[in-house]
Amino acid sequence: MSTSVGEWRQHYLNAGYSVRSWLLTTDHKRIAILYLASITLFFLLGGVLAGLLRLELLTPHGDLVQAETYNKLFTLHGITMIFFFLIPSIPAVLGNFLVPMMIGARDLAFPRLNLASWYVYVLGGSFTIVAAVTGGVDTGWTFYTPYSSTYANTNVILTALGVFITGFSSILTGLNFIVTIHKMRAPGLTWSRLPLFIWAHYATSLIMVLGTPVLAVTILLVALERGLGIGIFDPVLGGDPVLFQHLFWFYSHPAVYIMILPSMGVVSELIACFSRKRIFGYNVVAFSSLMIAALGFLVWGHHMFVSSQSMYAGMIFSLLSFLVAIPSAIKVFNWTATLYKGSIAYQTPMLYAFGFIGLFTIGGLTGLFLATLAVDVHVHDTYFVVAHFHYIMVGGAIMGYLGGLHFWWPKMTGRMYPEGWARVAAAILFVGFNLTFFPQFILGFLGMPRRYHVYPPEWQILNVLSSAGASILGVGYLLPVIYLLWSLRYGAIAGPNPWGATGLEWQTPSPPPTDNFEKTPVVTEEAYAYSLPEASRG
Amino acid sequence: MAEHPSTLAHQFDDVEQQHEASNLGMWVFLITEIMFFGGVFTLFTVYVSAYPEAFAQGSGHLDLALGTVNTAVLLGSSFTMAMAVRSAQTGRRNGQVVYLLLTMFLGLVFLGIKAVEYLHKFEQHLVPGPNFSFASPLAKNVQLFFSFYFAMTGLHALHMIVGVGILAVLLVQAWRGRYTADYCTPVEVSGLYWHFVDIVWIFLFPFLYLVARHAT
Amino acid sequence: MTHNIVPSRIYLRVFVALLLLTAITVGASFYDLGGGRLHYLNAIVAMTIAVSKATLVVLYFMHVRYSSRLTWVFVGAGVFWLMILIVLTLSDVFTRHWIPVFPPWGSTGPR
Amino acid sequence: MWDRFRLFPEQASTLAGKVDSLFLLLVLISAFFAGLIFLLVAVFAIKYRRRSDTERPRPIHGSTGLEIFWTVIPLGITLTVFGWGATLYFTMSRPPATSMEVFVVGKQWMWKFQHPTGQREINELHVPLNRPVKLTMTSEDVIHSFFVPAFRMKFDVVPGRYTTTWFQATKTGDFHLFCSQYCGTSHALMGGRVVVMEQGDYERWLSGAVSEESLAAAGEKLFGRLGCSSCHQRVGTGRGPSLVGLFGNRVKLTTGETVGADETYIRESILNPQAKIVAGYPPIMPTFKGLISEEGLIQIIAYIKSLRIEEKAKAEP
Repeated sequence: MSTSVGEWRQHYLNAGYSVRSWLLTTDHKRIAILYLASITLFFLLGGVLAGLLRLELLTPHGDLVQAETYNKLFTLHGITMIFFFLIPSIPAVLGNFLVPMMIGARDLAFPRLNLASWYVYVLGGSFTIVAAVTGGVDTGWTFYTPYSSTYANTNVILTALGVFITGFSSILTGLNFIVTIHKMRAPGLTWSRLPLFIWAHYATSLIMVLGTPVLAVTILLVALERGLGIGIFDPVLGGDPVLFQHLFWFYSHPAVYIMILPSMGVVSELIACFSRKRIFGYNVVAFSSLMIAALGFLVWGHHMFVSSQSMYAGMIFSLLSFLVAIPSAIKVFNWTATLYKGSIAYQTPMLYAFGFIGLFTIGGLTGLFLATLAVDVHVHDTYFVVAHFHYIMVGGAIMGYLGGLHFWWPKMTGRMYPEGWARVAAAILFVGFNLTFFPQFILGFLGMPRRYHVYPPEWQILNVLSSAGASILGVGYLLPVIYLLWSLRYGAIAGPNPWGATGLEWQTPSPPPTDNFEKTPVVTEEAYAYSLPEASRG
Repeated sequence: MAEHPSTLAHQFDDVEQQHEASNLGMWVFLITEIMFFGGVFTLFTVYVSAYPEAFAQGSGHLDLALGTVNTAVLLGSSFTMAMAVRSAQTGRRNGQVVYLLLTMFLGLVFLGIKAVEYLHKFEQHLVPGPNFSFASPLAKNVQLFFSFYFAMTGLHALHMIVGVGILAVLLVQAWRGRYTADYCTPVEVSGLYWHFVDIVWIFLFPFLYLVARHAT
Repeated sequence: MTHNIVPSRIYLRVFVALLLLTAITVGASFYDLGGGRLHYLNAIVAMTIAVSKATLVVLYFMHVRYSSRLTWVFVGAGVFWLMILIVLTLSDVFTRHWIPVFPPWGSTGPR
Repeated sequence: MWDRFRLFPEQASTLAGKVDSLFLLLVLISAFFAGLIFLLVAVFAIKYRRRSDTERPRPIHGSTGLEIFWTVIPLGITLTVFGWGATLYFTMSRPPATSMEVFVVGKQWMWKFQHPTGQREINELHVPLNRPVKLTMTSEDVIHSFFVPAFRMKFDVVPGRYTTTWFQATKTGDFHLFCSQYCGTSHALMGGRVVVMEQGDYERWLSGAVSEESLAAAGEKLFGRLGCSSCHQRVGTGRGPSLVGLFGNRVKLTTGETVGADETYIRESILNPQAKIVAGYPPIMPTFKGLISEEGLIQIIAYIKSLRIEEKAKAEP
């Protein structure tokens, strides 16, 4: 099965070099690479915008950019990071690459839909980019009515269409994963033997499929209201702008779980591999993914405690929000318990997993503040919220994404990344992240509202700290971009299984052949059978 | 792999797996459609209970006769679609062609009637926007009703147009005799889509045409 | 490959039933089924009929009656999730005016 | 830059201390759990670090007892916090009956205040110390949010409806007022201050501030000018129901339902008269949408409220 270095072997990367062979590919692995390239571009764009925002906030006066510009900057930062980076990040890149390989399939169930999803993504992205360069948009990524539908005079329709279109790429990915996981598992791969990465992606896909259409129709109605004058959320006609918030958050709260669940799946794989142990409480961790997906749909109203939503609904949503904290807590406890009596190695992916646990724990616990009715009244729409969701999305989702990217990089490219540099980058990211976002918790508690480019001078020190952290964070993100590209040419050649990991994806050469496996694997044991001696043979 | 029939895509092991996957795929897609239309239905439910009077007045200006005829036409097209799927499953080419043609025809009749209704609304200044006018103290809320009317029936009509396009492709392939008892997944799956669009109308019809009609 | 071929007459019967239900729902809309406190009775009748029609289409035309458990689960999940959206949204809208903005009705009030 | 630097916001309302206690409890809970997890991860990571590449730890499948333990404990804690938060939220949602009232109109990008005695302010709100203040708020354009960090109080200001919130200041001084719901270009500048004064100072301020006439008086004039009084007569039977004693009471509708007559109801009845028809009266009232401003509405509501008090005064001489 394994091939010695230097001998030519056909694999998915050398199956064709023409542009056409990439742009018309239906190979899930190549589509994953296409997604990787495009989301990285959007991530860099979003990152530059974030840098500008933090630069502006160095001083309390609003001296770098005008109010209009600042509003456009944070709107575009939110839209690119959420819709064009975080939501596709792990599912469309790592998921696309790994879901078929982990279940022993040759491809996803619908390879052409998969390619279509990338084109749809690019189309949606183009709309948004065009909207940005032809005047920008200043509604915030939340598009609250009636500001977005009536009062804003920026490119709302174009951006809304961009988000609407991109939603379909997410739907297609989710649909493909659900069908693939149901129907295309290798012989012997029962549900209770699936890697937790697959469970996490299954749960994520359910959210994508059930939630995204509601956002799509809502954002479409906003565009229609603006463009054609139908007025479903227009208070002038008796419409209720708060209803927009209901429908918006019906998707956009679960969307947080679209971002974090795949990351949790990655972390489960990393912790199992680098402590050489089965995940403690496998069943509970798998089930908790589904619980998060399901309960995640019942809590959206906690974004609306001060929106003039009924007090009684507020209480229901608060209670349900606390319940969704439980499965997340269970996951963290189980990961920690997995480390107990393990054989723990400190390679870069594991450092990211540690980082994930720490930052996600803080992010999750501060989520309790926001679920608590009376406390949320004070910290809602302040920097406390900003800090909280960055801890979840940047500290959680992106840490998991980077950990996974390093872990499977040898599988995807056949090359090892430089370990020393990678550890340095992980450490820089951890420090930079906390310095950027921890002060924002305090700022929020002090009462600094979000989306402000001018603020009272007594808050400058904390803002300066945050901006300083952001510059460290920027370095931390640039490093992997540089050394990963470098490794494509100069990295050490990776064997099929450099980590001694279990899982079907490691039983095929790196990079894998176009059909993934020479012959369909048969699974005879549960996931993470690290105690079996053959597991470490690379 | 022993043999790979030409209708079997490379990622599948056998025809059965491919058939099940396609069917499940379409059902998952239909769930997204449920949620898509469900969002608007949710809004409608809220507003119709907030402004029953205005929505009844708006509803009274819809053409119940045309709406009822259209309902029957669409139900009929669902019936012929079911028959087309059955012809494919039993491998009858002529049956497929005839029933697909009938389905397309009924679909186009539905769209035609819808277009006539739209035209009437346009002439009566019932299209939301600057030209909207309605002689009632509740005109604003009535405009809200017509916003829903056009958004909902418009989205539905868009789905119908897509459906007719799919039917046209199926028709060509059926004509060429591509669908047999062994391979008719595309017909079955498209049938699911067509029936779903029918179901959306089954709910739109009472929501828009019948709501609180007695009150006017 | 095995198909569950449904006899044509079942399709025909379902079609006729759908037409009948349409006629009933149109007819019922002309009658005020209960004024005053029961003003929502007409809506309930219309919705019940619509749900029955949709169920017929799903079970027979869409073959769910003859399909695997998995299909049932997915159809159920779709409807259930829609209910979540509707019920939780209405839980806000319908309870907004429950809380009196001044306590208790008809007593002293603001001075 | 270092002057006025602080890590803890000022407490200046009756609710601030209560919210902060709950906040601190959450901080303690978070610190405990985060600390526990960090400690365990660090200890395990060091103690069980890989010493040889051949080691194969014994697999542990899990423990139902532990799973139940760490499900039930967080559940218990969160339910407690929920209960506490909900109770406090309930208090926040119901202004005390003894509140003095201030009307708030938000618009891009300023706050307009009207006191019942007729004084108007922009971006500055003067209130007396130790007295509950009920805010009745609406917006002329987009959604805003009225946020005073020192009072731990925030509520959205929504076009097309009234929202209410309240506070009772416990400290004199100037406090930041922010708009916390993004509302367009100058969102960050839509703020001002709340000035809390001793009762005596407040009275002096009231008498010094320009006040044409009380809200109710202005409302009464508007009531006549718009022709309302031709149908809604004080005594006897006009074509519309008499409005005396209406506010704060229940109204029977033609549908058989009864609704409470609060600000929102009166507002709706003026702008959308057909929505709720009072039993025994024909639905003939035209809409006043477009004929009356948000501030005018507030004046008329103040007038209708005053009718209520007047009647009480007559009944109990």
